[in-house]
Amino acid sequence: MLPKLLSRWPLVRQIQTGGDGTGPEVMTERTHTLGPRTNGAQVARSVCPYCGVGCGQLIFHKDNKLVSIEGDPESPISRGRLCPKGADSFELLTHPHRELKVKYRRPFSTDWEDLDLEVAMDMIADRVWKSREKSFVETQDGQSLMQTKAIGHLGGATLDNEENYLIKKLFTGGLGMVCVSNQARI
Amino acid sequence: MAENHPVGFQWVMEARHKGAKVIHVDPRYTRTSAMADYWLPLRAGTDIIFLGALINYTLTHDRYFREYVVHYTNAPIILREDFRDTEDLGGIFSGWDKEKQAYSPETWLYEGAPSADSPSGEKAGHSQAGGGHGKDRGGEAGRLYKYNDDPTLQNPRCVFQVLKSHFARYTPELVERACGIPKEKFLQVADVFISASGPEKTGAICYAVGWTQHSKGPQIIRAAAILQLLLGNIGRPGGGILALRGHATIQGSTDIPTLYDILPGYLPMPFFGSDSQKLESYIKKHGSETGWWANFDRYIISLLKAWYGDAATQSNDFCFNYLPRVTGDHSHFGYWLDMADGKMEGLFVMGQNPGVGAPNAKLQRTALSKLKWLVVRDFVETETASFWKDSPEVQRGELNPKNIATEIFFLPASGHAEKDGSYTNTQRLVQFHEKAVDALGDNRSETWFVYHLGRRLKAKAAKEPTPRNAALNALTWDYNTHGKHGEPVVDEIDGEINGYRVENRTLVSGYRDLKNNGSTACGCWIYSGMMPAPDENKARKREPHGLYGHGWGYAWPSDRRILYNRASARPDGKPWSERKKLVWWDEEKKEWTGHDIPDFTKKKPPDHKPDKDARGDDALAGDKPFIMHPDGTGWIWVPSGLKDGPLPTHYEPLESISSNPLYPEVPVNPVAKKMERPDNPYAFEGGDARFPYILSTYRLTEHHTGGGMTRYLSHLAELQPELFAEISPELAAELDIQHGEYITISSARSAIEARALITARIKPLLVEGRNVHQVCVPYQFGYKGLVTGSVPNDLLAISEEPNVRIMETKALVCNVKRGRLPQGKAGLEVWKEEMRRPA
Amino acid sequence: MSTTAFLTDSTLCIGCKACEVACKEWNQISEDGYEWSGHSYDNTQAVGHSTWRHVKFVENPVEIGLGGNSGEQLPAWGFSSDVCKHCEVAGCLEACPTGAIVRMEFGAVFVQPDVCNGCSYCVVSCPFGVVQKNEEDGRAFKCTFCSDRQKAGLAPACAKACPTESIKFGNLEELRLEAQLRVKELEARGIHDAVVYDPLDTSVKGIHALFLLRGDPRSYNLPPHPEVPTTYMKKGWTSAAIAAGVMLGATLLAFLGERR
Amino acid sequence: MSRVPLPEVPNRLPDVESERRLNEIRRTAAQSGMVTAKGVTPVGAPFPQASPETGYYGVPLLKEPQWTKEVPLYFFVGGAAGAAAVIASAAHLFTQDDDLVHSARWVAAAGGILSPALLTLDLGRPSRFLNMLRVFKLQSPMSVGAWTLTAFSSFSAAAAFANAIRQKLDSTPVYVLENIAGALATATGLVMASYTGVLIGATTIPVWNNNIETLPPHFAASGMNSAVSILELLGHENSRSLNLLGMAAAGYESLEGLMLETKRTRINEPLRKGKSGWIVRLGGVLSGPLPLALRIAYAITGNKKLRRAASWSSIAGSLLTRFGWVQAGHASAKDHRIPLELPESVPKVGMSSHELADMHMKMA
Repeated sequence: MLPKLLSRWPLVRQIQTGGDGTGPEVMTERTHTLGPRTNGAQVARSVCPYCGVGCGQLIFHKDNKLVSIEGDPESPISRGRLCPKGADSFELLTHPHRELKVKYRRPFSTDWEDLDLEVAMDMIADRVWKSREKSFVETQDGQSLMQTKAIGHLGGATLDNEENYLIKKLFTGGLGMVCVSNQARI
Repeated sequence: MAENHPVGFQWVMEARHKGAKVIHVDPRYTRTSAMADYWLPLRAGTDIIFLGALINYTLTHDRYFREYVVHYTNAPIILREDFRDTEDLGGIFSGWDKEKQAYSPETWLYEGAPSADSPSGEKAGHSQAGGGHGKDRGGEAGRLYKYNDDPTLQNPRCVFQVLKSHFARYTPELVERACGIPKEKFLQVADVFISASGPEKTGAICYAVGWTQHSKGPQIIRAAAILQLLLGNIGRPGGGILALRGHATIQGSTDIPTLYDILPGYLPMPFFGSDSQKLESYIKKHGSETGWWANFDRYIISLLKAWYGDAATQSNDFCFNYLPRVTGDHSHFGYWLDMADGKMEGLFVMGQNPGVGAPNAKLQRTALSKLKWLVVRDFVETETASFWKDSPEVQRGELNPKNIATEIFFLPASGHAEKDGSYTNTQRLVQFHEKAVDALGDNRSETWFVYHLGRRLKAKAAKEPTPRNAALNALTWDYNTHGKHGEPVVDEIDGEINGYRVENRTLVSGYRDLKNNGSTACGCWIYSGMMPAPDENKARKREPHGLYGHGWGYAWPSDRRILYNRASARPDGKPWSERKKLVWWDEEKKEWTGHDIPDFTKKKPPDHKPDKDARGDDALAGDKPFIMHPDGTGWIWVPSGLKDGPLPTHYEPLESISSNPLYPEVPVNPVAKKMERPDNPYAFEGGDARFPYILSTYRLTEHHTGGGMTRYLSHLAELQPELFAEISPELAAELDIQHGEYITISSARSAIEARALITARIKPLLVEGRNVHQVCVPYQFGYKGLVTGSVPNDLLAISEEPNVRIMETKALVCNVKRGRLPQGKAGLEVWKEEMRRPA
Repeated sequence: MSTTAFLTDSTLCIGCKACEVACKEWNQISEDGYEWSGHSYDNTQAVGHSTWRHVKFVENPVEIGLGGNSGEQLPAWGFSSDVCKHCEVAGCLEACPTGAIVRMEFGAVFVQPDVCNGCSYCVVSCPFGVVQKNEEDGRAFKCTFCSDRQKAGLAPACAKACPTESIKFGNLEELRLEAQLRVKELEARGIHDAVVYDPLDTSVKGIHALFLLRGDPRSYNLPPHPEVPTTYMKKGWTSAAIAAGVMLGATLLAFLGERR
Repeated sequence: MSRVPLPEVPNRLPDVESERRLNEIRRTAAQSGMVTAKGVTPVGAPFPQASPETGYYGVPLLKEPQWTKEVPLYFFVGGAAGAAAVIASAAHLFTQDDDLVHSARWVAAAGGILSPALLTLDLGRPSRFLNMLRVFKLQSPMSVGAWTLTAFSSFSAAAAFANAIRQKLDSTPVYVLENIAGALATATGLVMASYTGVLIGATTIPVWNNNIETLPPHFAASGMNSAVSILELLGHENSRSLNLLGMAAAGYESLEGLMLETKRTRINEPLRKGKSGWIVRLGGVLSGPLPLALRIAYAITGNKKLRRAASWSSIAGSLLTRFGWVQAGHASAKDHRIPLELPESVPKVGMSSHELADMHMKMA
């Protein structure tokens, strides 16, 4: 018992090994078994969401939680490297200022209030429907117009291709919205 | 490039290591300059003079790649006799309609190319309503496959000779006078760049999108394209012009656009007018008889089938009339000004922050208060979402929440690790990002949002089967959902984008499979082939091999990594050189082969000569690599499609400290739109004494666009924690400004404050015999986030370049003085005081 | 396991700070405060307990026509990413009284956070001003050389992220050689002001984070003659022994005089 | 609002005269990297510099010591306690002054208990002090010190304890125990009094390591000075030996002070200039010439007030000395010019971030 206890005292190990107090004799269990926290994590292949270079990212996750985001060494574009923004992607997704709840601002109100997501979706659909009904023009000078100019859309160029596809399809192809624009100009 | 695309810059570093020379031209000495062999500062907005001088140097010193130019470009083609150059008309091309303030492109056509007839009289690509996207269909204004040429390049009316005379005045002396670059420095660099040409060598031009943000932006890029064509640097390895785009899928956002004037795959939206009433006339107007765009009908009909499903039949023009018609400028700025005038009711803003990131941000924010409702979807509560609460306008009493009727919904959005989806990078490479974890709280993807919104709206439409709801009722919207939140299955959307056979819903293997009879459906023809089988989404592929990374993602079209790569081989099909071989004709197999997928019909031999009445791709000869153009050539001259001229010409920025050194009578691009109005005023042209300095904005490595994705992140915010303005020691001395103190910068729109970062990296330039100072401000700050600052975009004006309606952000004018900008109303007074000074 | 090292090549550094951020992300270190320094683009100032990689920005005279890769003058804007040097003879390692600081099998000087007691003796023992105590936490922190990653055979986060391979990670002796070759290569390209910073001739006996710079390392806050404080110890203990002896003698003498 | 282009250069733009001036400024700027034209403030350049002349924007290379106030206090307490242990043994050996022995043992023991407490306060919690005993590192003065302190605390406590028992029960074993413990406390006490000089000397702080040879005797003398004074104030004002020892210590401190005043090196600047300079100087006067003079005066006149004044002065001086040296360490760490071996003086260039911050405070 006592020898065992004593052997946990680095000083004893130091005397036994003759070490100078900077080597394995003074390392703790934690240090001996140190390893990256990505050990045992699952990996998703991803792409950096910042600029247009399209660097490969590996997203390490465990139990539905993000663990770390790193460059993907296999990417022929980025070869595993990331810029400061790309390197900060983990913080982008996990920082405390990220909003997680719907916020609603009533007309003339001075503050936000909470709103249920499904209720918000219904309300937005109602607003779209009403504005469209009011403003939709089917024909002009006897020619087909099928257009509403009362509703606009401005999209960021970080939305996925599939997202853009649905936006264009629904807004332009379905609703007849023409005021549809994007950061992408050229 | 090192500043904003550090990881992309590794390839420049590698090229430098292998002996390439890196030239950096920028008003500021940036992190890129620090890596370059040569750095040339220039007066912001004089890019065309610089490039024009390079073109002139190439031509006058016979340094162009003659064989390439003669065979692959339209340099030998002879122009019409009635064409007049800016050099003849003092700054405008022939065809100028003073009343309409627009050009008729008729005289720009090739000699012998009949003008396309159009019932509306409007030339496609020159529509006033059009935003100019997808112009490389090209040539709709005329039948450009008919032309006369002179392979000796001697004919005085051939493109080559016209080009030569057009740029003859773009001399090193002019560069020195107007750009502020000493003549000998220019000549030194010109020689280095122009040497990167010929069979053994190539040179590339990389630009960030700021280059396009000028009142003649696309013409700047055109000038670069002309230079590269002259040097034989297009379609060849190590050549080309690379746009370094600023967003993860800004390329994808024009391919599958959320833009008002195009449909997916660069198909134009129907513009209101007689030739867009019927599908047939629309196809005739926008299609082309020769070249790849002869397939235009297949693509639009397949798109209509993808959207309107069974409702789209031959007999109803495939529901062509369900598509809304474009009646004017519905671009961001176009409709935003309508919004400011109270003409709009609702707005969706998804993942963009115009309250900081767009020019005249003050107007951008204020206009939002005129809306009935606003939906903002983002990671954080952006300045756009909170304009009514804590914007400078609220602080200055210009807006009062109690008077703002706008109903606002802020919906938190999912991040890239929380959803499946694909981005298209700046090289057209589509890459899939897999979902790693479920989104937290109310966070949802845009696919979720749009799909479920669409479901609700379709339910409403189903109850009211009126004509106006026909499109909504017909819209195919049967995506399966999965997961905790009921997210639509993204691979199903990709399948629709890829295209399928209608009868059995089997996926097509590429756009060559698409038909014009309604038997195929395809959401975006250029992406067709990305998902040839349900379990084979090539955007997901991660098995790179070869020099060009094939097997990693999917580069549209057809996984070609270098466009127009037929030009990498000589006219006879052999590589220009062993060193620069990419794609070549295999004599034994009788097909094109190489390191990349040939951007050319595989079995079309190099000596193919088209029949007289051949149409489509067959009509292009075997030595015409630029297959998207009806004449198959690289366009040094743009006969159709640009609204401000067939050749680039120098005009001063809309706000400039100087008059146009070339054309005193035409100071600025005559076709550019200033959108001048009381809330978007300008300084006087030709030098406004109130605003004696050039203002240029830029991005920092440490921040991303408007800052919504960086100013809230501690590890990035600490790296650039405050707004600053870079000024030269000379300007600081002149204005008695101390390093680090606050200065007030004002323009005709607004005033902001910033810390003075005095640095020798900003050099006053000697322009027209006087010192010109440039004030450079990163535009990425706002009033929300961990680090805040004035909104530099408040200083900028909304303006529209004529072709793509892009704004001018890199060259404006401003004033600078010591001291802070007072908070609240007093700040407004300071700006008004600045404006009252004698001009 | 062989001794690993960094070679931070300033001539390849674009000052993007990816290393700084990648380090903070991997090691989950807090920010440094949001102070704008006005020292070019450097707002984090120095390595410390919450910054383990730090990019320095040095501005030199600018001339139109000359980019930073020109050999004609010092680059108008030089960048260098600083980090713990993991000295061959490390002051902090010697000084640590608790055995919290250890030498890992691959040569890294590692502060065991579960042992460190915050005595901050290492702080005044580092000739490069690297290690620092986090006053809130009460323990000393510095670059771990990503020991957790290295144990699993992974490269440190900064070296992995570096877009331009300015931060090279590898075997110490190989990198020493590579640094010399790189200087020769730069010479051949007309750049004659490149130097390798590796104080082999001082008591530090060389470092495991080599730097290749252009110009005088002092511009980048690198000391010309860093010394390990243990070098002063011999003098100190000798003098202490004499002092103790004199003190003992004097006391005895004083009381001896009082003896009755 | 547009109008015809102006035919001439608008007058707000620089005229010929200012052109000339600007070109002049530009030339100077190019040559020296700084602008010195008239009207340019602050003196020197408009922006901070990183160069072989200025270092890296004046950002200190070394980190400042991060010890709390308890550490210099410990230097004082430990030094005094160590010296007291020496006095106890000497007095025990050579005199019959049991009271003095008793007091000295207790002063040593009290110091031996107070010292780890002070260090614990600096570290935050007791377990952190125990970590010091995980290893023994000869190459670390702090480790040597920690072990010495532990030993000293035990021995001095044992000696005091034995001494206390002996007062009640004078038995041989107790006597032997006190003597052995006392001897060991003396041995470790000698180290206690002098090792702190090595502790701060064997660091990278220039003003410390540059004085490593004189610091141990300086601190030992200072410890003796305060131990003597404490004992005197505890009532042992008749001991001639103590006064002699006090005179010797004060004498040495006077010499030390003289040496510091005359060795006017750049590295030693913090010992003469600024806050630390004042503390060191005051400490020097209070522990050197002043008590020396008072003690001599006492020896001549026999006026106990003088001796008491000398005691107080020595204690204050000894305390200030420790604080002064630590403070000097801070100032020395901030001086980037020494470790970078920069030229002694250059024109002030730009503003430090401190000055910038001040300016903005004023402007805000």
